Amino acid sequence: MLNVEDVKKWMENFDNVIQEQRAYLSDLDTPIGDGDHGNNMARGMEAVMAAITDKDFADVPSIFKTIAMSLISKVGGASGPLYGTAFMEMAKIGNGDVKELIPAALAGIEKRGKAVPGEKTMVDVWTPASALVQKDALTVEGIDQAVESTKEMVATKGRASYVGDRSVGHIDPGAMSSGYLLKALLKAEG
Amino acid sequence: MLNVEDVKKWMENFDNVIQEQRAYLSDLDTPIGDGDHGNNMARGMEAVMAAITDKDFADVPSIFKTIAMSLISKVGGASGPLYGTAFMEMAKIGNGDVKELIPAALAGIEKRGKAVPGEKTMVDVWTPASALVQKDALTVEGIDQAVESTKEMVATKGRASYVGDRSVGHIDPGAMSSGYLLKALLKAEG
Amino acid sequence: MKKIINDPKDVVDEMVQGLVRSYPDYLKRIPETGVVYRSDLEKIKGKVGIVSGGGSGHEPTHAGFVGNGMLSAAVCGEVFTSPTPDQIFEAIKQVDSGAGVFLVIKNYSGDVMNFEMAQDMADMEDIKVKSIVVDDDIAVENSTYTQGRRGVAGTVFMHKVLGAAADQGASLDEIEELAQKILPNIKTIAVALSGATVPEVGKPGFTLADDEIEYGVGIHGEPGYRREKLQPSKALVEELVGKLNDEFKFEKGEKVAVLVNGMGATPLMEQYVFMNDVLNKLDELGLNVEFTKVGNLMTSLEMAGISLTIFRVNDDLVNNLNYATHTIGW
Amino acid sequence: MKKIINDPKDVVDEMVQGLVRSYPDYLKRIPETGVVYRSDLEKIKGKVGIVSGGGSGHEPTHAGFVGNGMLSAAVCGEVFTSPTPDQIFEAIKQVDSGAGVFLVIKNYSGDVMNFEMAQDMADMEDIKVKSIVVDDDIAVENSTYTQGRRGVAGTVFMHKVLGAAADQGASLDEIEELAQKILPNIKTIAVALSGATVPEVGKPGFTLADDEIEYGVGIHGEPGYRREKLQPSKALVEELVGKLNDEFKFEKGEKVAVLVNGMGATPLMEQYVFMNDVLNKLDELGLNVEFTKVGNLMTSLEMAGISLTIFRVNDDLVNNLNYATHTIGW
Ligand SMILES: Nc1ncnc2c1ncn2[C@@H]1O[C@H](COP(=O)(O)OP(=O)(O)O)[C@@H](O)[C@H]1O
Ligand SMILES: Nc1ncnc2c1ncn2[C@@H]1O[C@H](COP(=O)(O)OP(=O)(O)O)[C@@H](O)[C@H]1O
Ligand SMILES: [Mg+2]
Ligand SMILES: [Mg+2]
Ligand SMILES: [Mg+2]
Ligand SMILES: [Mg+2]
Repeated sequence: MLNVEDVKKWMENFDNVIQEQRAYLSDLDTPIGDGDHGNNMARGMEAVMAAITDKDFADVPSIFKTIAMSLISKVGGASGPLYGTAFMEMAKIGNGDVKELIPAALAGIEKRGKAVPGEKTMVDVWTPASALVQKDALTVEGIDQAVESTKEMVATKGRASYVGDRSVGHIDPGAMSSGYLLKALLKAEG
Repeated sequence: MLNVEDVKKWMENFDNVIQEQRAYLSDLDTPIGDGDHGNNMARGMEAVMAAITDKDFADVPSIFKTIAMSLISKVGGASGPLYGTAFMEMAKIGNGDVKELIPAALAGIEKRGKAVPGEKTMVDVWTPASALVQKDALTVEGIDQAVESTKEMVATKGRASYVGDRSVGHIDPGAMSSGYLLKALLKAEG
Repeated sequence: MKKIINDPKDVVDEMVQGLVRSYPDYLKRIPETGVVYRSDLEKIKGKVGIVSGGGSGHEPTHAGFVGNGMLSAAVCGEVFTSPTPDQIFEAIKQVDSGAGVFLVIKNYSGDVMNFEMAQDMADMEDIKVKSIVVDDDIAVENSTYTQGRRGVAGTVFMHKVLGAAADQGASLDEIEELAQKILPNIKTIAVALSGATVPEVGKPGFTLADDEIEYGVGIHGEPGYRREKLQPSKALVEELVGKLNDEFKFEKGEKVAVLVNGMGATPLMEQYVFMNDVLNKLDELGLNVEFTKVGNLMTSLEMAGISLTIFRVNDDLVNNLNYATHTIGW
Repeated sequence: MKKIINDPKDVVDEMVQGLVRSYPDYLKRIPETGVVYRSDLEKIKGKVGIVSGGGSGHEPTHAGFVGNGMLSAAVCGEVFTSPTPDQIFEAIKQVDSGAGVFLVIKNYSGDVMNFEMAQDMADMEDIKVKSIVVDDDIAVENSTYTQGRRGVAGTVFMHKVLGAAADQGASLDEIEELAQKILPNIKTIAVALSGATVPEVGKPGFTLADDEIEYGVGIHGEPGYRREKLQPSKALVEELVGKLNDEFKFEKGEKVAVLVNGMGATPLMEQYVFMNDVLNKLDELGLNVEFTKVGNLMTSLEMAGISLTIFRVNDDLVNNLNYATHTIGW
């Protein structure tokens, strides 16, 4: 059961990795996208941190809503609406139970992006994560494996779909950042 | 005393060198100009050859006039009006006496370009050439020396003036092509 | 990276600022946003507003097409990054005067999702909004299982035709119908001679050898369908018109409009030479070219290259293309 | 050399052909020449014709400024090479309708001599011709012993002001007087990020290191006054506005028009960022900026870089700058 402090820690952890891996995420986005995923996420997380640090929140839904709005209004591109919708759907759950939160986030991403598993997007991380979390089996290894699995897929959604077969051999940047987000959650849960 | 055939031979000789040295003339024009002198002269001489080859001319002035018009209408840039005016003024002499022709050409170039000796232009070749020809002393060596003398001058006319002191150390391209023209004349005279 | 900028982070903000300060008679900015709208907005009272936008780096698209007879507002995102829904929503609110707002969206997942979210926001405030997703780039295979084709330079024709219709009083439904009608008749294909560098990225999205070109690239450095040695203009035209004709399957006597678009670093000289070859080829195909436009309209930062758009038209559409326009970019 | 062309020898001919075929409503060509004139020449019957021209490679200059309120005809020479007197003379004859013709010449020995010869030809046929030699580039020391300063982007302001005056019926003498009056009040300075390649030459006129810029270059790759490491836009503005102010010695409250001109390969994005910094700097100097223009107007093939023109104006001149114009390039 996450509380407001846990969510703050989660975001802090995530922000740290994003700022650290900013160039790497953009590099992942270069051969199969437009090279901006690291910048997009860094810009968004800066806004998130500005909006939540030293601020009081009544409950988990209200901090999720603030995070969602920051991402929606600062990231742009494909990842902005996807992550924004994910947090917006998590806010709607009304509590901090990750067994409900992760499936809600996944549903939001699916609704917004209309991708299904196997299309080499962040959905390929959220789908197994959502299954694992039900069995209390979400681990760093499980997440890494899901991220890694995108490497051999052919992209059919997002910018990476334009390179077609040539997308094979490259990890999807949004899958990587989603992996970071889920690992940041594990770390926040302790 | 040049006749029409001599003038044709003169132009043939000149055209040969120009086509051969086209790239070199443009190279001379690159550090201190705009790199087109070889192209300009090659384009002009192609037109001259097309206009005089296998054509009959009543006298020396009429072939000079045709040469002048070809150069004026095909070369453009600075060298077009200068060479064009030189041949136009030679046409006005009314005969083929080089002792009158060369000073007339020089006068035309001076009138058109308003340069005086020492400004690192073709005038620095035509001026000594005009003096030498009076003494029947125009030689390849004399011409080469005049061309070479432009190397140490600071340009104050034409595009080369924009590089100022940095023009020192480079031979003036128009001086070089004028040298070719005068040497082509010597060769035509036998 | 060799660019005339200050901090790469500020480039869009400073660009929009420079733009509206240079053309106060044409453009106003909603403070603290990337939204730019017509200074003379009162002139479209009661008419449908046309809004477009997308990532920056394609200038004069989109802000340069804001003005009488084209767009009512444009939303400038970060470089090559879709603008956010809240900003798009601001633009919608700014230009709606009751008749509704029509959105022209280029087909990229980011743009589609952000504009969709903005449309949801407008729905909640009872502003009538409709939209079209432009997908004119034939370099990409079209398939219902993928993202589909990208929106590129042909989008400018969409702006022009819809802007003219809106100015002449067309209703939101009529504009939607018109947009859907012309969409399949606008097709584009590009060739790149060099890549482009996003300021915040600092290195080019792709690189080509000194004698290499790439057919079919997108406007954000998306890879194309083939690399080969540099060809003369006439050979490029054979390839590009050939590809377009494979799609259109033109018959003699059909009417078309043609846009030759410079990608950013390609001089107008080359664009005119290329257009000359295009017109020769279209003559050969027996087409009637009714409208022609050449210039840097949908650029990709400092990419060198060209795109060719053909638009199958009728006389009404030609009138729309020739409709009087007051913008800085058309 | 990576260019979209066919045979380098044909590049100007094919460019002019592509241009007039793209814009038949604006432009006509005198067959077999580089002369392009207004399609609607009958509209200037009885008015002074304005003719400009020079080497090609500066597009949209000069042909792009042919049309109502600017030039009556333009003469396109070979790339970076003055056109020939016979072609200039053809242009003069084409646009003269009795009121005479005014020539706008950029100060290069070639241009000056060829236009002068054309003027002599016109004199012999009793066509009244007057002219101005534009020398706005302050990078070059001005001295009566040298060629003097080059004519660069400020020439476009000359076209605009004189074109507006001619359209309003000014006489040849009045236009000459106006030209001489504004000439000393138009000044330009440039900075290059890369060189340009003349098609027939095949290699760049100069090269700069990846992190190097050159202040004061001309529009044909003429060298400038200093090379240094790439600077942020704000620092470029300090240098260039500083140089211009050294010449103008502005006092607070003076009125100016400003042109930020892209040299060919520099995206509009950078030009707007630069303009934003220019306007900040001019505000600091207390100047009143009455007119602003940004874009690729006087290019140098695919050179990357920018030039900044400041024009000291009064209200009448601002009216001329805002005068309605119908050209493809303004
Ligand atoms: N339709 C979609 N559904 C799910 N994820 C998507 C979709 N489109 C893109 N993505 C994700 O977004 C990531 C790219 O994000 P980003 O680079 O920030 O945006 P953009 O593609 O607009 O530049 C991809 O790696 C992918 O994981
Ligand atoms: N005012 C002048 N008087 C005499 N010669 C000149 C003058 N200006 C230029 N020249 C000559 O012209 C040459 C350059 O010719 P060219 O390169 O064909 O023309 P452009 O300078 O227009 O490119 C110079 O090398 C110089 O000899
Ligand atoms: Mg991306
Ligand atoms: Mg030269
Ligand atoms: Mg992006
Ligand atoms: Mg030249």
